[in-house]
Amino acid sequence: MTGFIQCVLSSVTAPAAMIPLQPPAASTIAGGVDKLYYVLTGITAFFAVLIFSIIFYFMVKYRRRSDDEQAPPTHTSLALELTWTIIPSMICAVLFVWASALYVRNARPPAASNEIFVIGKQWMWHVQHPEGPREIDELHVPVGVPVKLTMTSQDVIHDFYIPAFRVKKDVLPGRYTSIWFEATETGTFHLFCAQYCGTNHSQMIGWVYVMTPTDYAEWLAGGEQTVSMAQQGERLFSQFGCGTCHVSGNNGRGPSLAGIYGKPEKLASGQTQVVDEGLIRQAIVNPNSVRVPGYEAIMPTYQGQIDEEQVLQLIAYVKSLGSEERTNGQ
Amino acid sequence: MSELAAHSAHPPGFAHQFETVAQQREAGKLGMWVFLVTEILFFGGMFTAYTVYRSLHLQAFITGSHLLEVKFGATNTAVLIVSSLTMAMAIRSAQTGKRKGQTIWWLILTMLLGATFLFLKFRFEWYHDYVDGIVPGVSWSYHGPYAPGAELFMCFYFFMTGLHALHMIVGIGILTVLTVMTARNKFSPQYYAPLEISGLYWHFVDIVWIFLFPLLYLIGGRYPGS
Amino acid sequence: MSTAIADLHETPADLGVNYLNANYGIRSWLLTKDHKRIGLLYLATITLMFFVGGTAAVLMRLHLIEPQGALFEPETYNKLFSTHGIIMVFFFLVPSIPATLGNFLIPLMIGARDVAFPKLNLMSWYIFITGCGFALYATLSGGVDTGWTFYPPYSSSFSHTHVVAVALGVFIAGFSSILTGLNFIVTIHKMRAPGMTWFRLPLFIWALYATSLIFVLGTPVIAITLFLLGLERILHVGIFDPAVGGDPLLFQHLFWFYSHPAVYIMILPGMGVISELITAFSRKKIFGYTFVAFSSLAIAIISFVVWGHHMFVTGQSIYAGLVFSVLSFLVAIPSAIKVFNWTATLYKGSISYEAPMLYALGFIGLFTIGGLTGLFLASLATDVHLNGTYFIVAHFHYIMVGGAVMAYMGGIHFWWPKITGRLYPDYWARVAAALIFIGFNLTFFPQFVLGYLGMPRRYAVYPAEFQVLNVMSSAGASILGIGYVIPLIYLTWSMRYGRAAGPNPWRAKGLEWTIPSPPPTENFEEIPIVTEEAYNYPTSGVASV
Amino acid sequence: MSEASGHSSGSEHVVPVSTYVGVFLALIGLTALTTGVAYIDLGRWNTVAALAIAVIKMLLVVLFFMHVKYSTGLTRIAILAGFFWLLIMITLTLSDELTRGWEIVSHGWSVMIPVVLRLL
Repeated sequence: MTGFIQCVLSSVTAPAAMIPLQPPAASTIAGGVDKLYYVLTGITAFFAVLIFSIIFYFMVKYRRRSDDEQAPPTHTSLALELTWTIIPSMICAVLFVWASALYVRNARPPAASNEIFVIGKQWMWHVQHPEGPREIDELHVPVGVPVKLTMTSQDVIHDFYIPAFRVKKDVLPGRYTSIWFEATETGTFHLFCAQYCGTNHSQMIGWVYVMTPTDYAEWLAGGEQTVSMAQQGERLFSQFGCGTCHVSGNNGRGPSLAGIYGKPEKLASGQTQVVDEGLIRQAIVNPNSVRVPGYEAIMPTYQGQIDEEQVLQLIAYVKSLGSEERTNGQ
Repeated sequence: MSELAAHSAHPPGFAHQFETVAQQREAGKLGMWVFLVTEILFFGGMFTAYTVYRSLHLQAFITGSHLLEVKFGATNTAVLIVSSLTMAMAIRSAQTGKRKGQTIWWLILTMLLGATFLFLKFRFEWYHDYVDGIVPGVSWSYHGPYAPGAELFMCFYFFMTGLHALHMIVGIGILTVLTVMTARNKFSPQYYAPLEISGLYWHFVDIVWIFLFPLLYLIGGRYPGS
Repeated sequence: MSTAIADLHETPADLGVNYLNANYGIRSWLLTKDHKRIGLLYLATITLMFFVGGTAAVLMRLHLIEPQGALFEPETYNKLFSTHGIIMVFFFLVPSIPATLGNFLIPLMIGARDVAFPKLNLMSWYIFITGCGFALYATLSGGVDTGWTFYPPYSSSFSHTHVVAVALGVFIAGFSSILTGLNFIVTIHKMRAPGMTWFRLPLFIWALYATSLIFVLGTPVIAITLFLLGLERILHVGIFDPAVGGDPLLFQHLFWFYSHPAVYIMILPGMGVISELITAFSRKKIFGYTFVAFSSLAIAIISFVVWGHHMFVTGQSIYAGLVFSVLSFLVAIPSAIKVFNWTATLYKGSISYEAPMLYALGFIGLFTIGGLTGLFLASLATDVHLNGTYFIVAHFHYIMVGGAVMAYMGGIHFWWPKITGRLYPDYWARVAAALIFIGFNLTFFPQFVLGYLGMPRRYAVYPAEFQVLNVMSSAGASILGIGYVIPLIYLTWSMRYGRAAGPNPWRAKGLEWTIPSPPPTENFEEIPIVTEEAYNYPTSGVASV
Repeated sequence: MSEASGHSSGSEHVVPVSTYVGVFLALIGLTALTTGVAYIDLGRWNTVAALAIAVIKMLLVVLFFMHVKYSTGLTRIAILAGFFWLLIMITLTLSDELTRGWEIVSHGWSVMIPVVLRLL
């Protein structure tokens, strides 16, 4: 309780500088979002002050002077009504276009992004770099390089939030979501879970370390784990016997996986889908739902036998098959 | 209450808050229609979920659908349609002031048809599903292709038909009350609003089934190779 | 009509035979079919729920004085904010104005003896307290920790608390909402007095009509959604569980299909109250009656197509996000129209500042801020940063507490003389109104800053740099708490000791002010014939309609 | 007994028995039809046919058994509102569920064009 009293005192006596008003802005996304935020704040302040001053003026000017005083009749005005319908509508239209364009830009990762994988589980963030290193509740990234995070959850819905970068996205079980950012300054920034996920939700936090590219390369090399995700995936591929059916060429009992990543694939359901992380994941946990025509529905589900981390490693392996085996095959 | 004396010769069932019998009647009907609108959205939540999953897992839903037997669905549809006719006839006979015995017989017939529906549903469908192990969460032993999606389909099958059956049971309860009221001469060609608005409810339950039948039993067709 | 009342300013020693003293005893209340008594039954119930939810809020704010948490384990804190949210939303705010003031006033305002279905009305209350019972049982026997949003798979498969009991309570209370809405719709359509055309209705009635539409069209969906959630939890089947191809976001869609319009269930009746208060205390006809009336309907309708703005960062499709964003901006327009029309009504008015008017002016200010900060959240790019932070908490408290609760308090004060026949001490009422306004702003304004800084909501512990703002917020909450207790005391006091109010202490317009306070059981000796529009000020000192 | 519509109590239109029986036969016929059609391979038109027949059956029940053909505009508005809101719920939910896989097609403002084109 003494802490409380001290705080009350300090919040009263301390200079305004003690109260932070702005989070650090440390990504290429932050600037644009902040600009929109300030314009919105300006609009809010303008209309709030406008309405407050008009009301205050009326309150004083038209205060009731005697108990029997009456007001003159009200005259309605279509012109006024239209004015305060149309002006807010136009402001809203401008805001919508601006905010949406910015959002779409912020949602689309540049083609040449570093990819890092994130798994949320109650109550920790598990991060895996393709080169091999893993970390918990920490994320090391290089400055000035676009980074794309592909995220999933092992249990409930989480949300990966880095305030300094102004990026946030729910992390869902059974699906991949992604965010991207390009850090603009080195330093240490908060990482929060922003979707309530149970008892220790508020402790599902961590730090993002933004490093110079050289420091980052050093850090990557310095980890104990030197086996890349694709290599780990390859190990799993043989461990689960995937290669028995998925052989290269068309003679296997399952379709060849070489070079399929990123290509559209026609499915037995009639739909055509691009083979991405989500589709490969689907093929592992619920194979029949994405069966390819010409192959029988014989693949068992691996749900329950394989965790999200291993799925990601297998995906990394399938992706790595892209160039190699295709050239071998040809 | 004194001013109520001014309205002389009120028929039975007239409530004090109304000014005229017509007002009361219209209020009752509007009330039931508004209630049915809430029912549309109540079932609608499930229909929305069903539509979403059906579009995401069409093949699995077809697989699940083929676990059901069309003959029971079709028979039950017919049973409900007959019951709608008898319900309409019950109201008509009250409306035209026929002998009350006639109204009672139409009502009893409607209830019997409702009971037939439930009997078919529970005895020949749900019970067999239980024995066959295609009841998610209770007895599930189906492991064919698309098993997870088919399980999702069966969830919807049981929730939707279960909710519908619950409405049928409530409907039969209401009909029982109406039968007793008719027997006690509560209704006349001037006052039969309870019959009328209960009829709306009964027809609504019929309509729900009219949609459930094709959505649950006939997805993706029943032709060979479907 | 004008013949009915002899002398309005006489203060009779006894209040005559009225709905309160027509008969006595607990049975006469528990079996009443009188809409006025049912309104009071709701008033008692939701006041209890308000203080239960409020206690949870005070404990939360006390806990957050220190970054590592001053009082509780995170588990307890999680239960506190869940209880606070569930009780306040489903058991206080949703029924607040409609079930108390709405029940009491709709028949009085439209010139009817009762609502269309009085028995159904009583049944709605019993359904409601059954729901309350489940919620309170769950709270007392260990609580629930899912947040008021019940998102699966946490709520269906992971939480070890009383999810089913609470969901059942909300499910049951939902039917009370549905039946109340149904009753109001039919009453407003079919029970209006002769001459009471749609465009002569008080705007409070328009607002409640719009609210009832949401009750009727939205509530069934939350009912079925919680029903599915309960079945998923009990039977361990997957409806929303991704393991069998279910989609947890589908729950969120169905949940917000109701729960976003539910925000307007809370604020629309408040807007109706404000239209009554502004006109009565400036003795002025409302500016732009038709615009205010139709904006209520517009809000009710548009509110159903904006729910996806709660899901911009949940993995919803970008395209759906764009659609929901533009629709969300759309709902701002009718709200803005209302604020401008209220302001214009004050122009050249004869404005007095009794407590209800203070609440009304406070409402306009706080609702304006609440509404404008909504633009930050309709804007996709800024929503990404602000979603799930304290900015959201601040925004919706400005709407729900700064808006809906202020209006509720204003309405209770305004119609208290009609309800009880007695006046409350205006001095204390003004003090309480001022305290609530100050305490509210101190509590919630710092939370906008906290949100922008990035502090996520629902955090039992938080980084130390957020402490100053949190302490400010907690200090404000204690003022706010005191502000809410004072009216409880003097209003209770006034029921016995307050001065007799007379039929129309504010010299306001409207049918409810033409009959004695408290009204007789049958409301009107003779059903009035309405010949003029609403708010037809200036009055001549004597109310005549 | 003559028709009761003349009564002051506002009793409504009495539907002739022949209408009821006609509607009933139509409903039974349509049930047979929808069942039969399911056994013919029409591709995706099977679903369309099943739903179209269900809608026709619903209309028959609503208009005749539920007397909407003889009722006020208010009743019709209420029913339409119910279905319209159901449509809102389904459409907007699907607008998310079915477009999640879509690529982000463009930068900047022009992103709105495909949205409008594809969703309208």
